[in-house]
Amino acid sequence: MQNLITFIGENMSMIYIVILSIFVGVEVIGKVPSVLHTPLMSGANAIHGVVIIGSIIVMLNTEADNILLLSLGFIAVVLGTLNVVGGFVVTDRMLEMFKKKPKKS
Amino acid sequence: MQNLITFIGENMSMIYIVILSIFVGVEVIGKVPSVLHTPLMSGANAIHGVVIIGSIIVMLNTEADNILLLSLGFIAVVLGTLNVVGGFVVTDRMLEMFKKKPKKS
Amino acid sequence: MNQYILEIIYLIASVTFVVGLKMLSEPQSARKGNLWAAFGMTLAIAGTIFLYESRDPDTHTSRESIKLAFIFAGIGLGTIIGWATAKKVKMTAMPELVSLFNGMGGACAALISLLEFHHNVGHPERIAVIMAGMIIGSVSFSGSIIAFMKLNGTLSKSYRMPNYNIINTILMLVTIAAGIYLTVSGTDSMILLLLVFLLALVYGISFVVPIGGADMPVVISLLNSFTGLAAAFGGFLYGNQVMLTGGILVGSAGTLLTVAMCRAMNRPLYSVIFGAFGESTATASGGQATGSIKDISITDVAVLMNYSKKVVIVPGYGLAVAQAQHVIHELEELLEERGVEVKYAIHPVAGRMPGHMNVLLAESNVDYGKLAEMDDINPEFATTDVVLVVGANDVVNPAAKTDPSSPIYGMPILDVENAKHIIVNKRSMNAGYAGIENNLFYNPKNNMLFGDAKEVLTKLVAELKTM
Amino acid sequence: MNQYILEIIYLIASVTFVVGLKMLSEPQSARKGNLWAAFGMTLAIAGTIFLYESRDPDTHTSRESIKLAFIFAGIGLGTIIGWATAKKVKMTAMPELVSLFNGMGGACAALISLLEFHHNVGHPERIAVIMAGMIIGSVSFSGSIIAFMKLNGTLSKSYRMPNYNIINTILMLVTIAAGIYLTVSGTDSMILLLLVFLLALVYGISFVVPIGGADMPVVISLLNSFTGLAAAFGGFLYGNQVMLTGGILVGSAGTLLTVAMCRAMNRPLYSVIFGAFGESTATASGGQATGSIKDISITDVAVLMNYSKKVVIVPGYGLAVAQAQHVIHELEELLEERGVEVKYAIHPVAGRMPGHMNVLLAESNVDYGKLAEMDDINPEFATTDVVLVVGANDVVNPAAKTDPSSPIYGMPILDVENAKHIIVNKRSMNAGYAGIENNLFYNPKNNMLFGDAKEVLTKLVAELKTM
Ligand SMILES: NC(=O)c1ccc[n+]([C@@H]2O[C@H](COP(=O)([O-])OP(=O)(O)OC[C@H]3O[C@@H](n4cnc5c(N)ncnc54)[C@H](OP(=O)(O)O)[C@@H]3O)[C@@H](O)[C@H]2O)c1
Ligand SMILES: NC(=O)c1ccc[n+]([C@@H]2O[C@H](COP(=O)([O-])OP(=O)(O)OC[C@H]3O[C@@H](n4cnc5c(N)ncnc54)[C@H](OP(=O)(O)O)[C@@H]3O)[C@@H](O)[C@H]2O)c1
Repeated sequence: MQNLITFIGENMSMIYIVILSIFVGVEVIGKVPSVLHTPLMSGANAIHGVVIIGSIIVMLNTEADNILLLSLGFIAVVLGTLNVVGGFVVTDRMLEMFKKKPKKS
Repeated sequence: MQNLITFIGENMSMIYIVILSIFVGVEVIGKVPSVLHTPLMSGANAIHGVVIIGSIIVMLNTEADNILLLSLGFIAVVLGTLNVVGGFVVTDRMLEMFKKKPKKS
Repeated sequence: MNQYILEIIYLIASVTFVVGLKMLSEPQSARKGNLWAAFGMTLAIAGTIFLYESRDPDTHTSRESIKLAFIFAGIGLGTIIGWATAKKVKMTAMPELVSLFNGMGGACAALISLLEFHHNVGHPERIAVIMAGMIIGSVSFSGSIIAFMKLNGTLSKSYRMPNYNIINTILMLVTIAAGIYLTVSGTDSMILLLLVFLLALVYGISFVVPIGGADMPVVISLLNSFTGLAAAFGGFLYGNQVMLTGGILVGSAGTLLTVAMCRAMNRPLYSVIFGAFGESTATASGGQATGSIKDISITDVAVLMNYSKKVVIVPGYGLAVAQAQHVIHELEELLEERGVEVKYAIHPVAGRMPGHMNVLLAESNVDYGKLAEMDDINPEFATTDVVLVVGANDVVNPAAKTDPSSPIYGMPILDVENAKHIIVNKRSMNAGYAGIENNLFYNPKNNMLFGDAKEVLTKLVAELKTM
Repeated sequence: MNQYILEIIYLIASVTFVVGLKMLSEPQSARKGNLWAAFGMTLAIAGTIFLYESRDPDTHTSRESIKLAFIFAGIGLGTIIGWATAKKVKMTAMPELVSLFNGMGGACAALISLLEFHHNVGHPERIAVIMAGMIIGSVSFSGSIIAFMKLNGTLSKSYRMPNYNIINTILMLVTIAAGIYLTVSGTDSMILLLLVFLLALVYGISFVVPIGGADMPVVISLLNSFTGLAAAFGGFLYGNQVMLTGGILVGSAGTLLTVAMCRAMNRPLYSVIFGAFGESTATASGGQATGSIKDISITDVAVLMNYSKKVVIVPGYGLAVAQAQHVIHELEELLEERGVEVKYAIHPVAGRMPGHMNVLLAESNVDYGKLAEMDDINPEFATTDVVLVVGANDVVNPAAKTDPSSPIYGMPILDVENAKHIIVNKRSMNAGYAGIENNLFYNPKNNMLFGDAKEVLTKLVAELKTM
């Protein structure tokens, strides 16, 4: 119990950021029209590709001669990039189609 | 410039909290029906009464024999309490009236 | 350890603030939201009193009984006064009370800054935060007091110096400059500090004084978000996250609310603050008002109503001014007894604050089910026999629909013109809040019933009783 | 200093994520929102490559050219493949692609955790975070791949072991227990680590396999928020705020979106995950279907349409299955040439993913103005001569309105019954997604045009051309 409280206390800012982000995430979505569900999902999908930053950090922190780690990190970077680039591009293509006529809102 | 960047960097968590809180504040209000403008204003008014915590901290941190500071702090505590208690009570009274019939939404 | 528990308490309080605000913005949950926020606040205050420890090694936190006595005495006193005032005040005086409480919060923030100044000299970043808190808190304080006095009638006119906008801007800049000077120079001058404090107070006064009394709800909302900001600066100073989140939340929500209020009355914010539309354009627009107006006698109105099937009452600012909410309720009950269907048509910005009419009519115990919102009642006017407009003007002005040059053009209005008969009660042909003519009065269907709302309605009720 | 600049870049990126998501949820701004988020992401990635420095004194950050080469090669390769796949894929295959990309993100998170494990042994709180990231990332990875295979048809059936819900729950608990063991025991065992990894992968598979293909959009949305969570754990591990905010944002927005999707199809989330409504209740409900069904020949349909004033086409899942979007467009153009007014009625959950019909018809260049949303088209059916239902079933099932015991009761439907003639094209009398009978087919106004949508429509177009 004591440990838990200390842990929470020490990471308070992080916890605030997490809780506020949850609120923002929930509120920001609010009432999406259901046609936008798929593009929104796809856009959100691209955003969690931010995990690629973790793979870059892994690589920057390993020794330059550890080829095994570098190769695995390389794979992680490729996977993350796929998530980011593919995600944003496919979302853009979807949304392009919803734009044919300005009339539609 | 360098100072500014250092300052910002050192207070990054605070800045995140501020920015996320701004988003939450804006989103949470969203589309309030205009009948609720006054109670909402009044409720928000009560919430900023949280400034009373500052006046309590001032008092806890002064010497016990500094009567001038204590008196001024006392005034601050009274003012802050007025804001908090008056704010919440008046909001509650306003909202009570909007409740007469459940039919109303 | 205690410090960490306190931080967790603060976290919980912050969450209740967010959730409370969210709930406050929806009618079903509003009241509970207020209670949640109050609960979180109580937690945070109690936690601070018992668990707070300064993290700064130079300051020493202690809990001598004299200090605790002072604190509890302050809280006790504030609670008694605040509770009693809030409970006793009349419904119609609530906006001014909100303004007063807001001013208290601003004063509290300013006072904290004053007290923290001396022993933080030498830390420019802290002095900057202290200055910001003090200036904003003071402006909020004095501005709120002026708004309070305007609303309760102590200060009924809006005084305007020539070029007051320029003078105000200069005053503001001087205040800020003095604050910056204190920050960067690092001087520990109490006199200078008090000077900045004074300047900020004066600015608060000169900021609100020129604004018309009718715009006070918007001003209060703005000052409300100022106080939020001041509280947030306090949070920065102490590294206190509940003050920070609470303050910023109110600051941002309050700003949005201010904008929403302006939008509901179809006026941009800058014209509320800098403009003079209430006065300068008065009866300027609307020169197209032509035709003749018809008077009607109280007896005729009584007859007309007595034999109607459906009567809709449109209350406005004049009803509040005349304090006629009880008589109108009596009239409504009398008509209902005679088998007439009576409803109230509530325009969202009727009166001088949002929800004004709801609050006013609730005070005289009008059944909530009889209050119809604009969108619900508008289609019903076509089947209405008599519309009785009591002290309303702008909210039934057809210029909002027909005249693009009108300052209220675009604001949705109550479509009273669709009813069979229209009766308008007001004291004269004077304009309402927007200061423009109203063509409705020249409508062939329309009859004017001049006089103070309370007097006229009292006579009307008496007349009806004889029938 | 560099570190601070990087933090500011991260802050900017976080803000673009929030703003981007916000804009993505409104049709007018959606596309720009996506670009904003992409811009922020690019900033954050570039900033990390050039400015990142570890804050942990034990780890040494360096930028030897071989490392940079690996990084840039990875990014280059990923960009080329990702871009090309996303650009080349057919519109109808987009949902499975989203699933695939989501899986990549999950795999990336899991891989990071695998690599970080070894040198963090001894810091239980870090190992806990690493375990959480690895398990969630792996589940998301293998689950997404299964969802991908289900959607593209590689894995068309849903295999169900008896008591699969219990087995799955046990599997999940074992995985978590193993993760906790690694955390608290502090062992540095690569084998155990790989075992947890494997368990999580297996759980991901066994979690998705029993769920029907039609529920995949909901599952993908859920796995999407899982990956968000995994990214957020990465953010915890590195104290990296952009990973944290980005991940949490997607996690919470994704969860809400999952719920919203379920709500749009009128099904609770738990029944998607644990329930088997697609299979078990198949044709159970709806025993009240009585009366006879009428067939109609292609020639008759052609004549009927040719002499109509207004035809409304209701596309459904069957249209997508038959890949008949181009023929239907041809039919529409032919009718328009002959002076018939043609519109498409788009139900919000027609097909198998939200917006499915919009995407499908956009692919064959149908004019966007011809697509009418449910609320807009419903009043128009009364003036419609012929409704052509192509491969739709549930979205025109009157049981949603009339039969409270029906699983789709309460879902808004297209009121095709108000039209003069109804023609339904499908291959058999089989049920649709919800697995229930459709009384519409027994409606006296209704005629069945059996056959594969593409074949039937092709013949219909040919027939029409001869007239
Ligand atoms: N609700 C809000 O939040 C809010 C806030 C600020 C401003 N406003 C603005 O206020 C206006 C509200 O419209 P409204 O129609 O309610 O009021 P209004 O347009 O201001 O008109 C009120 C009318 O009441 C009459 N009146 C005054 N005292 C009276 C008395 N004792 N007995 C009978 N009549 C009396 C006045 O005419 P005589 O002098 O001839 O009697 C006046 O024309 C809108 O323009 C709105 O934008 C609203
Ligand atoms: N849009 C979404 O987000 C989403 C996601 C998941 C689930 N759903 C659910 O999916 C359903 C959508 O309704 P819907 O009306 O579009 O589809 P549906 O109710 O699933 O019916 C599709 C019909 O198409 C027919 N069909 C299949 N292949 C065909 C072909 N090649 N040619 C002609 N007809 C063919 C089938 O009948 P035969 O076998 O007799 O031909 C079937 O009855 C709703 O229940 C919805 O809740 C929607």
